[in-house]
Amino acid sequence: MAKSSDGDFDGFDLDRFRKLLQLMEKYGVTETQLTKGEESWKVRRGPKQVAEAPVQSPAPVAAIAPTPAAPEVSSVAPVGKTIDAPTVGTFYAAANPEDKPFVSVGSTVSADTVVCIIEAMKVFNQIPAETSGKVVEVLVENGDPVEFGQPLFRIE
Amino acid sequence: MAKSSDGDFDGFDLDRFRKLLQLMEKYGVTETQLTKGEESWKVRRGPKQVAEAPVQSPAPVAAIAPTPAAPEVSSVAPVGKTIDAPTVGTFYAAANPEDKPFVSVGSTVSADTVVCIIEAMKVFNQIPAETSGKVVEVLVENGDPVEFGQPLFRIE
Amino acid sequence: MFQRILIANRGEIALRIIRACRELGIESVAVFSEADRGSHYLELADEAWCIGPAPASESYLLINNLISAAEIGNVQAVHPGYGFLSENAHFARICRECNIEFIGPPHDAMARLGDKVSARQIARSANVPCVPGSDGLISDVQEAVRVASEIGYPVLIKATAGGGGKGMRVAGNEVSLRAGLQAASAEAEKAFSNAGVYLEKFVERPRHVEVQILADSHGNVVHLWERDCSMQRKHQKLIEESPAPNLPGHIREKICDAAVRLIKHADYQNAGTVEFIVDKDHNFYFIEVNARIQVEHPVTEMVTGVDLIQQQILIAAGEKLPFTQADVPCLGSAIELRINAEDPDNEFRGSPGGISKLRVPGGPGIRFDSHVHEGYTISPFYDSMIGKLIVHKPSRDESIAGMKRCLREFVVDGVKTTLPLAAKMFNHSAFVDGTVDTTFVERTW
Amino acid sequence: MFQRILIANRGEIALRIIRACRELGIESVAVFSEADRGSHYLELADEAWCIGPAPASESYLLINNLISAAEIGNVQAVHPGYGFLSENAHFARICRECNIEFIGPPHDAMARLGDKVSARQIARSANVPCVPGSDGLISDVQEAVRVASEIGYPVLIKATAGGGGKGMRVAGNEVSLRAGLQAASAEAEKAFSNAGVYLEKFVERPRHVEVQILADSHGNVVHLWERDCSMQRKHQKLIEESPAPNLPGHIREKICDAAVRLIKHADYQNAGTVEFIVDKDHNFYFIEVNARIQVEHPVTEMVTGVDLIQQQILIAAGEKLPFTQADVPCLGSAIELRINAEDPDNEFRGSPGGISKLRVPGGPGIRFDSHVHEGYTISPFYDSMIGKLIVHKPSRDESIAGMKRCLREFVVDGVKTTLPLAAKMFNHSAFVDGTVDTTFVERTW
Repeated sequence: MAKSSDGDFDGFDLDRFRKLLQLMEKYGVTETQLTKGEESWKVRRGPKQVAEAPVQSPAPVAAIAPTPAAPEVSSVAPVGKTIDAPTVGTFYAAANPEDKPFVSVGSTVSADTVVCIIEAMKVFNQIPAETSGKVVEVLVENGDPVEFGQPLFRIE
Repeated sequence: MAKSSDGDFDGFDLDRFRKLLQLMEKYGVTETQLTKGEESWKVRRGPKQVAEAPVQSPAPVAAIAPTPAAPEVSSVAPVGKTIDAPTVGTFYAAANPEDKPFVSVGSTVSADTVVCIIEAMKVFNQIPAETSGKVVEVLVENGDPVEFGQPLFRIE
Repeated sequence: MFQRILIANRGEIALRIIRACRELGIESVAVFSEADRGSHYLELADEAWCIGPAPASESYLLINNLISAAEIGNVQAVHPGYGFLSENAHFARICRECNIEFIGPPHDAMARLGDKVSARQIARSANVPCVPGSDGLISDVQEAVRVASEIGYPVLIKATAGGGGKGMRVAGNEVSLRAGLQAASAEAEKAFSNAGVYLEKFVERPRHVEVQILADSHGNVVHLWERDCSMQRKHQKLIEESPAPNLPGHIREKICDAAVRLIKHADYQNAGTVEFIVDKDHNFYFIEVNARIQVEHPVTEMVTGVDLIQQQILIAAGEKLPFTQADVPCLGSAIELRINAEDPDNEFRGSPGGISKLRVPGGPGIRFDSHVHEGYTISPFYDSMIGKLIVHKPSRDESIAGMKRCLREFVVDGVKTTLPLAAKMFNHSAFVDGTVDTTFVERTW
Repeated sequence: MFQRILIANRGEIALRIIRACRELGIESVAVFSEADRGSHYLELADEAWCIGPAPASESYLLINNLISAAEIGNVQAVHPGYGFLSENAHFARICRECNIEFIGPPHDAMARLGDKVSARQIARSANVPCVPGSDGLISDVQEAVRVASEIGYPVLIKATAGGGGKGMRVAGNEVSLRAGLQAASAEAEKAFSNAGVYLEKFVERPRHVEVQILADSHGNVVHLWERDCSMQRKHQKLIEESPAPNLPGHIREKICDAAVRLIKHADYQNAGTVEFIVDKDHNFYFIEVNARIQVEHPVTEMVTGVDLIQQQILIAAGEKLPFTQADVPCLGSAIELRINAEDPDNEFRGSPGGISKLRVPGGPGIRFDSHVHEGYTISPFYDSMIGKLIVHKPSRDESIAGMKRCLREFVVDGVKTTLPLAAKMFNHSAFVDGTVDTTFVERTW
């Protein structure tokens, strides 16, 4: 009557496992054992067995995220660099309605190029690019409300 | 605002994944794509990439259990044949307290051999073996309450 | 007082009874079929026994197996829940003959009220209005024609052993009466092995109003006010509420008093429900007694504060009711919605399967009675109810607002549910205005 | 009435406010930090905006970001919940200066009551008993010694800006008074940038009793009876209940009246809680006012039937209270248990992580206020509360039985929780007898 031990009621997150396998392959690791709290990962690579991953008890991704033994590998296709909103507020592409936008598609920016203004609490904050490259897409409209971390420009 | 697509809030069940990989290895499969409802598994084995498994949305194991593309592999050690209680009631090994048990370890039974009595509602039901073989273990004690389907004898 | 009780049922009502037992300090023994093996709610009982394979006819309906489980479970009483054997007087008698108390009415009272003709006779002798009709079974077509012309068309042909709409026909004139008699009788013979039918005046667009009763073994009978269950689809209740909307106070008192009178007359004990239909002029007519706890009992619990399952157990143990009629309040408004695993786009066919995601609403005045959880699999073997959502607020308007809020929160993924129909019902002006009758759903959707 | 409200909070209280808004027909705008992105409860708001990274100091506590979110969310009012900026008079003032109503008291009343010395002065002028002590801040050691010998040892040294036990010391004699003054003052300076301290008579083994108040902008003030929150650990409430056990009726009336008097005197509006300590002889002394909704508000909602969050919103919108004092009942007994993701075997250290299995109890009189679900991850960035389990039954004995039943049902896997401590508390005779004081938990476990 107890929960079946094969995890019948759990969802799954294979991304982490994939990352682990990728790491192991990349660095030629044949055996790994990671333990954090109640969670334990054991993986062996060899001719007989592809992978073994006894899971003591399900644990959330967040709980293992900081595990130093499994550093992030950004093998995912790059989606391009973006300039993100550093604060919540209203996005303005130009200093005044009649002015030209600070930047537009094709503009080249460096770290301290002002790319837009975000108004928060009647304060007009000039937002620097904080990165360099060429603007390939403007992702928000003039006057749009934007939230913290929202991508504003795509950069190449 | 929707649940993050990388499954940050899911537990994980790598057993199924392992089974899949084992099956793929065993039968020399290099690419598999399973889809059921909102769930989708894609796995490719090759020199470049060990496995890729984008999970569209979490789904319970139960929902995928009947997936015909991933048949159960009963690789578990066989637990032996048993004679199970056909009804709930009280188990008696013999017809009378002073009698010998109908069967005991070493007895050979055939389909219509009476192996015990189960009393239900003051009615003493003689229980036939319904199988043939040698009794290797008696799993309940005389006078024990037994439930429907409970194994009573182990047979070889 | 009982030390241990067997629960001869499954699912949400089994869990409801487990909870009541535990709060009373009584141990509970659950039973389960192989289809229910491993269900979480069984872990909450003190003990659980498998009584047979998945089909109810080979497990939950097998008296022998239940009594065996009661014996090996060493219980002093059996709670039958609703459905299954709960209204089976034979089961009640066998339990008591085995010295196991049946938590329900005396079996002779059950038998008397279970037969519709004798129930009508009891009602008449208690001066409780019944729908005009034949005084008993119809013996031949001539008698039917005579009675119909006396009470006036349209008339309703009903099977004395009937239920769930089976063996029932409406006849608007003599021709359809003659045809309907034969059809209803044959259907009843097939469904209940009892071809007996009787006639009633057909009440158009009636409301369904029922009164909850508690009666102890010391002669005390109280009502716990009424429930309106007019929102039905094919005689299946979809929404129940208390108090009934738009029911004048003096009518309400009369209906509740009539129910108490009838129950006293029937020498009934334990919980029971007296069902009435109410026509547009607020005339009310006795229909039948449900001699058990009902699915919709929580709405009454919310407005009265009385735990009906606990009271059932205490009454069966011989306790006196701990309150009198004057102590039973009816506070605020409670509405219950049944949520079924059915496909509303596909003739409400059952939609068994695994619940892959479940988000249940909460907050003040919200109760969800259910045995399901994320990962639970709705079995195709039993009824399709996922659970009952109950909202209790100070006023009916607030209850409806609360229900709509809950419906926006509710997420059930993996199976089709009646939640889309629920949203339509609570947004319909007829429900909001409290003018729904029992034909509403079929006329509207 | 407001069309849209910003909820300047997270977790269970944000969800609670979303629910209240929806039932009132008001749209809700949620805000969230990056740590809360993707949380299920945010989907239930009409709109949600990310306001910053995970640390509260860079998101939920940043006034600029909240006002920006309020502006782009186009709301007419902000509900601050509890914690975070809920008692920040500066935030309340800025909201109102931006023409956004702050759902809470007037900022000047908040400021007056937020300072403990001025709060004591208000209480005295309202003829509400305070713990004997210095009439204001202690200016030097000589004054402290004089006051202490007047009121008698032991005395309590408290920071005027204090909270959560910080800047607090007990002194049993002059030597420890001199040492404690310096320590408390330094701690207060560090924690609150305000070194001011005052003296109070130390009441031994006091009970914590608080009175819920609602005050509208038309001068109407009602109390909603009291809550006993004596079961505490290091000034963190663990269990709250209403009514307070073993509190004689005439004392109860006096405490509630005193709270109303104080609130009227402070020109206070909206919901608030007046906290008292009660000694073994039922003398009661004013401690402080919590100028916001409290974690434990549901117990009052259960016994009175009043939705406190809705009332907060309606009061802020200028509505009159829809009831008078005589209309506020106190029905049955309600008990709330806070369930925290903490390790009771490890000094109650926070135990963040993912909830791999969750089974929440239900049934009559059970409410669970929480934003979590199976698969939810308790963030290490915020408080460790998983949720609040509230039981409402006709009597205190039944509430305790109900709570114990719920505790047996509750399953939270994946994180350590305070549930094992809860079982001990509800089984302890001191709780059952209603004799717990605020030092009980530390003395006992």
